[in-house]
Amino acid sequence: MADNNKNAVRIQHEDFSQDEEIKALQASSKRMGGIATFLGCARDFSEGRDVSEISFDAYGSMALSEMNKLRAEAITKFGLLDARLVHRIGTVKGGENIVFIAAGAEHRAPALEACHWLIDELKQRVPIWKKEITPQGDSWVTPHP
Amino acid sequence: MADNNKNAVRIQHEDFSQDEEIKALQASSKRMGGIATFLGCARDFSEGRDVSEISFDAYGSMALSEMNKLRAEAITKFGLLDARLVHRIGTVKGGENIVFIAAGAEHRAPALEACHWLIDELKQRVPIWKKEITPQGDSWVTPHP
Amino acid sequence: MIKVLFFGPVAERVGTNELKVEFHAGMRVQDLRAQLQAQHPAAFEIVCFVAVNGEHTLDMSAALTDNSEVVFMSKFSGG
Amino acid sequence: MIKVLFFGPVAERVGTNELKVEFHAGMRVQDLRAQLQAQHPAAFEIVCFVAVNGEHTLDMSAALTDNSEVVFMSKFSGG
Repeated sequence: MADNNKNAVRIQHEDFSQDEEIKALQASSKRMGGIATFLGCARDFSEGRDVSEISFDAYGSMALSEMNKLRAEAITKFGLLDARLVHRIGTVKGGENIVFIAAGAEHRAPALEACHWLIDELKQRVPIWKKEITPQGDSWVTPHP
Repeated sequence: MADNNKNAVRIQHEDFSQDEEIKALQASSKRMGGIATFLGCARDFSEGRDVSEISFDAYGSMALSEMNKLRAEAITKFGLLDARLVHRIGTVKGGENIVFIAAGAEHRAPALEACHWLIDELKQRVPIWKKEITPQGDSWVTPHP
Repeated sequence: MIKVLFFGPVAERVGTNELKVEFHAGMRVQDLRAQLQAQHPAAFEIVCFVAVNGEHTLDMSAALTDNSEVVFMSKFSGG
Repeated sequence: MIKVLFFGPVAERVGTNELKVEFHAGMRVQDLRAQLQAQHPAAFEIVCFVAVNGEHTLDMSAALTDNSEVVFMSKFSGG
Protein backbone atom coordinates (compact mmCIF):
# COMPACT_ATOMS: atom_id res chain seq x y z
CA MET A 1 0.00 0.00 0.00
CA ALA A 2 2.60 2.53 1.12
CA ASP A 3 4.78 1.67 -1.87
CA ASN A 4 2.18 2.36 -4.55
CA ASN A 5 2.86 6.04 -4.48
CA LYS A 6 5.59 6.88 -6.96
CA ASN A 7 5.51 10.58 -6.05
CA ALA A 8 6.16 10.11 -2.35
CA VAL A 9 9.86 11.03 -2.75
CA ARG A 10 10.80 13.93 -5.00
CA ILE A 11 13.58 16.38 -5.79
CA GLN A 12 12.21 19.29 -7.75
CA HIS A 13 12.65 22.94 -8.69
CA GLU A 14 9.00 23.93 -8.14
CA ASP A 15 7.41 24.77 -4.82
CA PHE A 16 4.92 22.33 -3.28
CA SER A 17 1.64 22.57 -1.38
CA GLN A 18 1.51 21.03 2.07
CA ASP A 19 -2.24 20.56 1.80
CA GLU A 20 -1.71 18.47 -1.35
CA GLU A 21 1.12 16.45 0.19
CA ILE A 22 -0.97 15.72 3.28
CA LYS A 23 -3.96 14.75 1.15
CA ALA A 24 -1.79 12.31 -0.82
CA LEU A 25 -0.40 10.90 2.42
CA GLN A 26 -3.87 10.45 3.91
CA ALA A 27 -5.06 8.71 0.75
CA SER A 28 -2.71 5.81 1.49
CA SER A 29 -4.66 4.61 4.55
CA LYS A 30 -7.96 5.10 6.35
CA ARG A 31 -6.32 4.21 9.66
CA MET A 32 -4.05 7.26 9.86
CA GLY A 33 -4.64 9.08 13.14
CA GLY A 34 -1.49 11.19 13.37
CA ILE A 35 0.57 13.06 10.78
CA ALA A 36 3.76 14.85 11.74
CA THR A 37 5.48 17.16 9.29
CA PHE A 38 8.64 19.19 9.11
CA LEU A 39 9.06 22.12 6.77
CA GLY A 40 12.46 23.69 6.30
CA CYS A 41 12.43 27.18 4.83
CA ALA A 42 14.97 29.73 3.67
CA ARG A 43 15.63 32.35 6.31
CA ASP A 44 16.26 35.95 5.34
CA PHE A 45 18.95 36.17 7.95
CA SER A 46 21.61 33.61 8.88
CA GLU A 47 24.75 33.81 11.02
CA GLY A 48 24.36 37.56 11.33
CA ARG A 49 24.06 38.30 7.60
CA ASP A 50 21.14 39.10 5.31
CA VAL A 51 20.47 36.27 2.88
CA SER A 52 18.62 37.17 -0.30
CA GLU A 53 18.41 33.66 -1.71
CA ILE A 54 19.76 30.15 -1.43
CA SER A 55 20.92 27.99 -4.31
CA PHE A 56 21.24 24.22 -4.16
CA ASP A 57 23.51 21.76 -5.86
CA ALA A 58 22.70 18.05 -5.63
CA TYR A 59 24.05 14.69 -6.72
CA GLY A 60 20.56 14.05 -7.99
CA SER A 61 20.48 10.31 -8.64
CA MET A 62 22.10 9.42 -5.33
CA ALA A 63 20.06 12.02 -3.41
CA LEU A 64 16.83 10.50 -4.72
CA SER A 65 17.98 6.97 -3.97
CA GLU A 66 19.03 7.93 -0.41
CA MET A 67 15.70 9.66 0.18
CA ASN A 68 13.85 6.54 -1.02
CA LYS A 69 15.93 4.41 1.35
CA LEU A 70 15.19 6.79 4.23
CA ARG A 71 11.47 6.56 3.54
CA ALA A 72 11.53 2.76 3.47
CA GLU A 73 13.65 2.59 6.63
CA ALA A 74 11.36 4.98 8.50
CA ILE A 75 8.23 3.04 7.49
CA THR A 76 9.77 -0.16 8.87
CA LYS A 77 11.51 1.31 11.93
CA PHE A 78 8.53 3.31 13.21
CA GLY A 79 5.68 1.24 11.79
CA LEU A 80 4.41 4.13 9.67
CA LEU A 81 1.43 3.85 7.35
CA ASP A 82 3.19 6.14 4.87
CA ALA A 83 5.79 8.90 4.54
CA ARG A 84 6.68 11.58 1.99
CA LEU A 85 9.91 13.52 1.38
CA VAL A 86 10.26 16.48 -0.98
CA HIS A 87 13.40 18.59 -1.45
CA ARG A 88 13.69 21.61 -3.72
CA ILE A 89 16.82 22.40 -5.72
CA GLY A 90 17.77 25.34 -7.90
CA THR A 91 17.24 28.77 -6.36
CA VAL A 92 14.98 29.49 -3.41
CA LYS A 93 14.24 33.00 -2.12
CA GLY A 94 14.10 34.08 1.53
CA GLY A 95 10.97 32.77 3.24
CA GLU A 96 10.35 30.08 0.61
CA ASN A 97 10.07 26.34 1.23
CA ILE A 98 13.12 24.09 0.93
CA VAL A 99 12.32 20.66 2.31
CA PHE A 100 9.18 18.87 3.45
CA ILE A 101 8.84 15.65 5.42
CA ALA A 102 5.53 14.04 6.37
CA ALA A 103 5.09 10.87 8.41
CA GLY A 104 1.69 9.25 9.00
CA ALA A 105 0.87 6.55 11.55
CA GLU A 106 -2.11 5.20 13.46
CA HIS A 107 -1.01 7.09 16.56
CA ARG A 108 0.93 10.26 17.19
CA ALA A 109 4.16 9.08 18.85
CA PRO A 110 5.59 7.08 15.91
CA ALA A 111 4.60 9.83 13.46
CA LEU A 112 6.36 12.51 15.52
CA GLU A 113 9.45 10.40 16.17
CA ALA A 114 9.76 9.32 12.54
CA CYS A 115 9.48 12.90 11.30
CA HIS A 116 12.30 14.03 13.60
CA TRP A 117 14.45 11.04 12.61
CA LEU A 118 13.82 11.60 8.89
CA ILE A 119 14.94 15.23 8.81
CA ASP A 120 18.02 14.48 10.95
CA GLU A 121 19.00 11.55 8.70
CA LEU A 122 18.25 13.47 5.52
CA LYS A 123 20.74 16.14 6.58
CA GLN A 124 23.37 13.47 7.30
CA ARG A 125 22.91 11.21 4.32
CA VAL A 126 21.50 13.03 1.32
CA PRO A 127 24.06 14.64 -1.04
CA ILE A 128 22.68 18.15 -1.40
CA TRP A 129 24.64 21.39 -0.82
CA LYS A 130 23.35 24.85 -0.01
CA LYS A 131 24.90 28.19 -1.02
CA GLU A 132 23.75 31.44 0.57
CA ILE A 133 23.56 34.40 -1.77
CA THR A 134 24.03 37.62 0.21
CA PRO A 135 24.63 41.28 -0.72
CA GLN A 136 28.23 40.70 0.48
CA GLY A 137 28.76 37.69 -1.80
CA ASP A 138 27.98 33.99 -2.03
CA SER A 139 29.13 31.25 0.29
CA TRP A 140 28.59 27.52 0.61
CA VAL A 141 27.04 26.62 3.95
CA THR A 142 29.25 24.64 6.32
CA PRO A 143 27.00 22.40 8.36
CA HIS A 144 27.36 22.41 12.12
CA PRO A 145 28.47 19.06 13.52
CA MET B 1 5.80 39.90 17.54
CA ALA B 2 4.54 36.40 18.22
CA ASP B 3 1.68 37.80 20.27
CA ASN B 4 0.21 40.02 17.60
CA ASN B 5 -1.63 37.16 16.04
CA LYS B 6 -5.06 36.84 17.61
CA ASN B 7 -5.98 33.81 15.48
CA ALA B 8 -3.03 31.67 16.52
CA VAL B 9 -5.19 29.65 18.95
CA ARG B 10 -8.67 28.59 17.87
CA ILE B 11 -11.47 26.16 18.64
CA GLN B 12 -13.83 25.93 15.68
CA HIS B 13 -16.38 23.81 13.84
CA GLU B 14 -14.96 24.44 10.35
CA ASP B 15 -12.04 22.62 8.78
CA PHE B 16 -8.74 24.50 8.31
CA SER B 17 -6.04 24.67 5.62
CA GLN B 18 -2.53 23.75 6.63
CA ASP B 19 -1.09 25.90 3.87
CA GLU B 20 -2.91 28.92 5.33
CA GLU B 21 -1.86 28.12 8.89
CA ILE B 22 1.77 27.74 7.82
CA LYS B 23 1.64 30.97 5.84
CA ALA B 24 0.29 32.81 8.89
CA LEU B 25 3.00 31.26 11.05
CA GLN B 26 5.73 32.23 8.61
CA ALA B 27 4.42 35.80 8.46
CA SER B 28 5.41 36.28 12.11
CA SER B 29 9.16 36.16 11.41
CA LYS B 30 11.68 36.26 8.57
CA ARG B 31 14.09 34.18 10.65
CA MET B 32 12.02 31.01 10.72
CA GLY B 33 14.09 28.12 9.36
CA GLY B 34 12.13 25.15 10.69
CA ILE B 35 8.41 24.48 11.10
CA ALA B 36 7.16 21.28 12.71
CA THR B 37 3.48 20.39 12.59
CA PHE B 38 1.22 17.71 13.96
CA LEU B 39 -2.14 16.91 12.42
CA GLY B 40 -4.51 14.60 14.23
CA CYS B 41 -7.25 13.12 12.07
CA ALA B 42 -10.30 10.94 12.56
CA ARG B 43 -9.57 7.32 11.73
CA ASP B 44 -12.19 5.14 10.08
CA PHE B 45 -11.21 2.29 12.31
CA SER B 46 -10.35 2.31 16.02
CA GLU B 47 -9.93 -0.44 18.61
CA GLY B 48 -11.21 -3.03 16.12
CA ARG B 49 -14.42 -1.19 15.17
CA ASP B 50 -15.48 0.89 12.19
CA VAL B 51 -15.94 4.54 13.14
CA SER B 52 -18.18 6.61 10.90
CA GLU B 53 -17.70 9.91 12.71
CA ILE B 54 -16.44 11.53 15.87
CA SER B 55 -18.24 14.16 17.87
CA PHE B 56 -16.57 16.50 20.35
CA ASP B 57 -17.74 18.17 23.51
CA ALA B 58 -15.59 20.90 25.05
CA TYR B 59 -15.50 23.23 28.04
CA GLY B 60 -14.89 25.95 25.49
CA SER B 61 -13.72 28.91 27.57
CA MET B 62 -11.28 26.84 29.62
CA ALA B 63 -10.10 24.85 26.59
CA LEU B 64 -9.24 28.08 24.78
CA SER B 65 -7.49 29.53 27.80
CA GLU B 66 -5.47 26.31 28.34
CA MET B 67 -4.48 26.28 24.66
CA ASN B 68 -3.35 29.90 24.92
CA LYS B 69 -1.29 29.04 28.01
CA LEU B 70 0.26 26.07 26.20
CA ARG B 71 1.25 28.28 23.27
CA ALA B 72 2.86 30.87 25.55
CA GLU B 73 4.67 28.19 27.56
CA ALA B 74 6.00 26.49 24.42
CA ILE B 75 7.25 29.79 22.96
CA THR B 76 9.21 30.47 26.17
CA LYS B 77 10.35 26.92 26.90
CA PHE B 78 11.63 26.12 23.40
CA GLY B 79 12.51 29.63 22.21
CA LEU B 80 10.01 29.48 19.37
CA LEU B 81 9.42 32.35 16.98
CA ASP B 82 5.71 31.46 16.90
CA ALA B 83 3.21 28.63 17.37
CA ARG B 84 -0.38 27.91 16.35
CA LEU B 85 -2.98 25.52 17.79
CA VAL B 86 -6.35 24.74 16.19
CA HIS B 87 -8.89 22.20 17.48
CA ARG B 88 -12.17 21.35 15.80
CA ILE B 89 -15.34 20.61 17.75
CA GLY B 90 -18.78 19.46 16.63
CA THR B 91 -18.84 16.46 14.31
CA VAL B 92 -15.89 15.24 12.26
CA LYS B 93 -16.14 12.44 9.68
CA GLY B 94 -13.63 9.63 9.17
CA GLY B 95 -10.45 10.91 7.53
CA GLU B 96 -11.14 14.53 8.43
CA ASN B 97 -8.88 16.84 10.42
CA ILE B 98 -9.30 17.20 14.19
CA VAL B 99 -6.35 19.08 15.63
CA PHE B 100 -3.42 21.00 14.21
CA ILE B 101 -0.27 22.19 15.95
CA ALA B 102 2.48 24.19 14.27
CA ALA B 103 5.72 25.34 15.90
CA GLY B 104 8.23 27.60 14.14
CA ALA B 105 11.80 28.30 15.21
CA GLU B 106 15.09 29.43 13.72
CA HIS B 107 16.35 25.85 13.69
CA ARG B 108 14.69 22.46 13.45
CA ALA B 109 15.30 20.85 16.86
CA PRO B 110 13.27 23.30 19.00
CA ALA B 111 10.44 23.30 16.43
CA LEU B 112 10.23 19.49 16.42
CA GLU B 113 10.51 19.16 20.20
CA ALA B 114 7.95 21.88 20.85
CA CYS B 115 5.46 20.31 18.45
CA HIS B 116 5.73 16.95 20.21
CA TRP B 117 5.42 18.60 23.64
CA LEU B 118 2.42 20.68 22.58
CA ILE B 119 0.29 17.78 21.36
CA ASP B 120 1.17 15.67 24.41
CA GLU B 121 0.29 18.53 26.77
CA LEU B 122 -2.86 19.42 24.86
CA LYS B 123 -4.15 15.90 25.36
CA GLN B 124 -3.38 16.11 29.09
CA ARG B 125 -4.59 19.59 29.86
CA VAL B 126 -7.28 20.76 27.47
CA PRO B 127 -10.90 19.92 28.45
CA ILE B 128 -12.21 18.35 25.25
CA TRP B 129 -13.95 14.96 24.99
CA LYS B 130 -14.33 12.70 21.98
CA LYS B 131 -17.23 10.35 21.20
CA GLU B 132 -16.93 7.72 18.48
CA ILE B 133 -20.06 7.14 16.42
CA THR B 134 -20.08 3.59 15.06
CA PRO B 135 -22.67 1.39 13.35
CA GLN B 136 -22.85 -0.50 16.68
CA GLY B 137 -23.56 2.64 18.70
CA ASP B 138 -21.80 5.64 20.24
CA SER B 139 -19.16 5.64 22.93
CA TRP B 140 -17.03 8.20 24.69
CA VAL B 141 -13.35 7.55 24.20
CA THR B 142 -11.42 6.53 27.29
CA PRO B 143 -7.89 7.85 26.93
CA HIS B 144 -5.01 5.45 27.45
CA PRO B 145 -2.88 6.43 30.44
CA MET C 1 -25.77 29.94 43.78
CA ILE C 2 -22.96 27.79 42.46
CA LYS C 3 -23.13 27.01 38.76
CA VAL C 4 -22.00 23.41 38.15
CA LEU C 5 -21.19 22.31 34.59
CA PHE C 6 -20.71 18.84 33.12
CA PHE C 7 -19.30 17.83 29.75
CA GLY C 8 -18.96 14.72 27.62
CA PRO C 9 -19.27 11.38 29.41
CA VAL C 10 -19.91 13.00 32.82
CA ALA C 11 -22.80 15.07 31.41
CA GLU C 12 -24.22 11.92 29.85
CA ARG C 13 -24.19 10.10 33.20
CA VAL C 14 -25.60 13.07 35.15
CA GLY C 15 -28.24 13.55 32.48
CA THR C 16 -27.66 17.29 32.13
CA ASN C 17 -24.97 19.83 31.30
CA GLU C 18 -25.70 22.23 34.12
CA LEU C 19 -26.98 22.27 37.70
CA LYS C 20 -27.45 25.10 40.20
CA VAL C 21 -26.48 24.37 43.79
CA GLU C 22 -27.36 26.62 46.73
CA PHE C 23 -24.26 28.41 48.06
CA HIS C 24 -23.66 28.47 51.82
CA ALA C 25 -20.94 30.30 53.75
CA GLY C 26 -17.79 28.23 54.25
CA MET C 27 -18.67 25.85 51.41
CA ARG C 28 -15.57 24.03 50.13
CA VAL C 29 -15.01 22.19 46.83
CA GLN C 30 -15.15 18.86 48.66
CA ASP C 31 -18.55 19.71 50.20
CA LEU C 32 -20.01 20.40 46.77
CA ARG C 33 -18.40 17.28 45.40
CA ALA C 34 -19.76 15.07 48.21
CA GLN C 35 -23.27 16.42 47.77
CA LEU C 36 -23.31 15.85 44.00
CA GLN C 37 -21.54 12.49 44.22
CA ALA C 38 -24.30 11.20 46.52
CA GLN C 39 -26.89 12.18 43.89
CA HIS C 40 -24.93 11.01 40.81
CA PRO C 41 -22.59 8.21 41.90
CA ALA C 42 -22.09 6.74 38.39
CA ALA C 43 -21.04 10.11 36.98
CA PHE C 44 -18.53 10.73 39.76
CA GLU C 45 -16.88 7.33 39.21
CA ILE C 46 -15.21 8.83 36.15
CA VAL C 47 -14.53 12.35 37.50
CA CYS C 48 -10.77 13.02 37.60
CA PHE C 49 -10.42 16.80 37.49
CA VAL C 50 -12.15 19.81 38.97
CA ALA C 51 -12.05 23.34 37.58
CA VAL C 52 -13.15 26.37 39.54
CA ASN C 53 -13.83 29.47 37.47
CA GLY C 54 -11.99 27.97 34.51
CA GLU C 55 -8.81 26.95 36.36
CA HIS C 56 -7.64 23.44 37.25
CA THR C 57 -7.97 23.00 41.02
CA LEU C 58 -6.24 20.30 43.05
CA ASP C 59 -7.05 21.67 46.52
CA MET C 60 -10.39 20.12 47.45
CA SER C 61 -10.45 22.06 50.71
CA ALA C 62 -10.42 25.42 48.90
CA ALA C 63 -13.33 27.67 49.86
CA LEU C 64 -15.89 28.49 47.17
CA THR C 65 -17.36 31.94 46.73
CA ASP C 66 -20.92 32.63 45.69
CA ASN C 67 -21.56 32.57 41.91
CA SER C 68 -18.54 30.38 41.25
CA GLU C 69 -18.52 28.12 38.19
CA VAL C 70 -17.40 24.60 39.10
CA VAL C 71 -16.81 21.81 36.59
CA PHE C 72 -16.31 18.13 37.44
CA MET C 73 -14.50 16.52 34.54
CA SER C 74 -13.48 13.04 33.36
CA LYS C 75 -10.14 12.41 31.65
CA PHE C 76 -9.76 14.51 28.51
CA SER C 77 -9.75 12.83 25.11
CA GLY C 78 -9.23 15.72 22.72
CA GLY C 79 -6.58 15.90 20.05
CA MET D 1 37.86 5.50 -17.88
CA ILE D 2 36.65 6.49 -14.41
CA LYS D 3 34.06 9.27 -14.35
CA VAL D 4 34.71 11.55 -11.39
CA LEU D 5 32.00 14.02 -10.34
CA PHE D 6 32.13 17.02 -8.02
CA PHE D 7 29.29 19.04 -6.52
CA GLY D 8 28.82 22.25 -4.56
CA PRO D 9 31.87 23.61 -2.73
CA VAL D 10 34.16 20.81 -3.97
CA ALA D 11 33.23 21.51 -7.60
CA GLU D 12 33.90 25.20 -7.01
CA ARG D 13 37.40 24.44 -5.68
CA VAL D 14 38.23 21.92 -8.43
CA GLY D 15 36.89 24.34 -11.03
CA THR D 16 34.73 21.74 -12.78
CA ASN D 17 31.87 19.30 -12.15
CA GLU D 18 33.40 16.36 -13.96
CA LEU D 19 36.78 14.81 -14.76
CA LYS D 20 37.75 11.64 -16.63
CA VAL D 21 40.59 9.61 -15.15
CA GLU D 22 42.34 6.75 -16.95
CA PHE D 23 41.42 3.38 -15.44
CA HIS D 24 44.20 0.87 -14.71
CA ALA D 25 43.90 -2.69 -13.46
CA GLY D 26 43.98 -2.96 -9.65
CA MET D 27 43.05 0.69 -9.17
CA ARG D 28 41.60 1.29 -5.70
CA VAL D 29 39.52 4.21 -4.40
CA GLN D 30 42.52 5.48 -2.43
CA ASP D 31 44.72 5.52 -5.57
CA LEU D 32 42.21 7.69 -7.40
CA ARG D 33 41.86 9.90 -4.35
CA ALA D 34 45.63 10.36 -3.96
CA GLN D 35 46.05 11.25 -7.62
CA LEU D 36 43.25 13.86 -7.58
CA GLN D 37 44.23 15.22 -4.18
CA ALA D 38 47.72 16.00 -5.48
CA GLN D 39 46.18 17.99 -8.35
CA HIS D 40 43.44 19.71 -6.31
CA PRO D 41 44.65 19.97 -2.70
CA ALA D 42 42.28 22.79 -1.68
CA ALA D 43 39.23 20.85 -2.90
CA PHE D 44 40.22 17.70 -1.04
CA GLU D 45 40.66 19.60 2.24
CA ILE D 46 36.87 19.62 2.51
CA VAL D 47 36.15 16.14 1.10
CA CYS D 48 34.47 13.95 3.75
CA PHE D 49 32.58 11.28 1.80
CA VAL D 50 33.11 9.13 -1.27
CA ALA D 51 30.38 7.51 -3.35
CA VAL D 52 31.09 4.79 -5.89
CA ASN D 53 28.29 4.19 -8.40
CA GLY D 54 25.85 6.11 -6.23
CA GLU D 55 26.55 4.32 -2.95
CA HIS D 56 28.36 5.66 0.12
CA THR D 57 31.75 3.93 0.39
CA LEU D 58 33.89 3.81 3.50
CA ASP D 59 36.41 1.22 2.30
CA MET D 60 39.17 3.22 0.59
CA SER D 61 40.96 0.02 -0.38
CA ALA D 62 38.00 -1.23 -2.45
CA ALA D 63 38.94 -2.02 -6.07
CA LEU D 64 37.41 0.14 -8.79
CA THR D 65 36.08 -1.30 -12.03
CA ASP D 66 36.33 0.42 -15.40
CA ASN D 67 33.56 2.94 -16.15
CA SER D 68 32.79 3.48 -12.47
CA GLU D 69 31.31 6.79 -11.33
CA VAL D 70 33.16 8.15 -8.30
CA VAL D 71 32.12 11.24 -6.37
CA PHE D 72 34.23 13.02 -3.73
CA MET D 73 31.87 15.00 -1.52
CA SER D 74 32.08 17.61 1.25
CA LYS D 75 29.67 17.54 4.20
CA PHE D 76 26.08 17.79 3.07
CA SER D 77 24.06 20.89 3.83
CA GLY D 78 20.65 20.09 2.39
CA GLY D 79 17.39 20.34 4.24
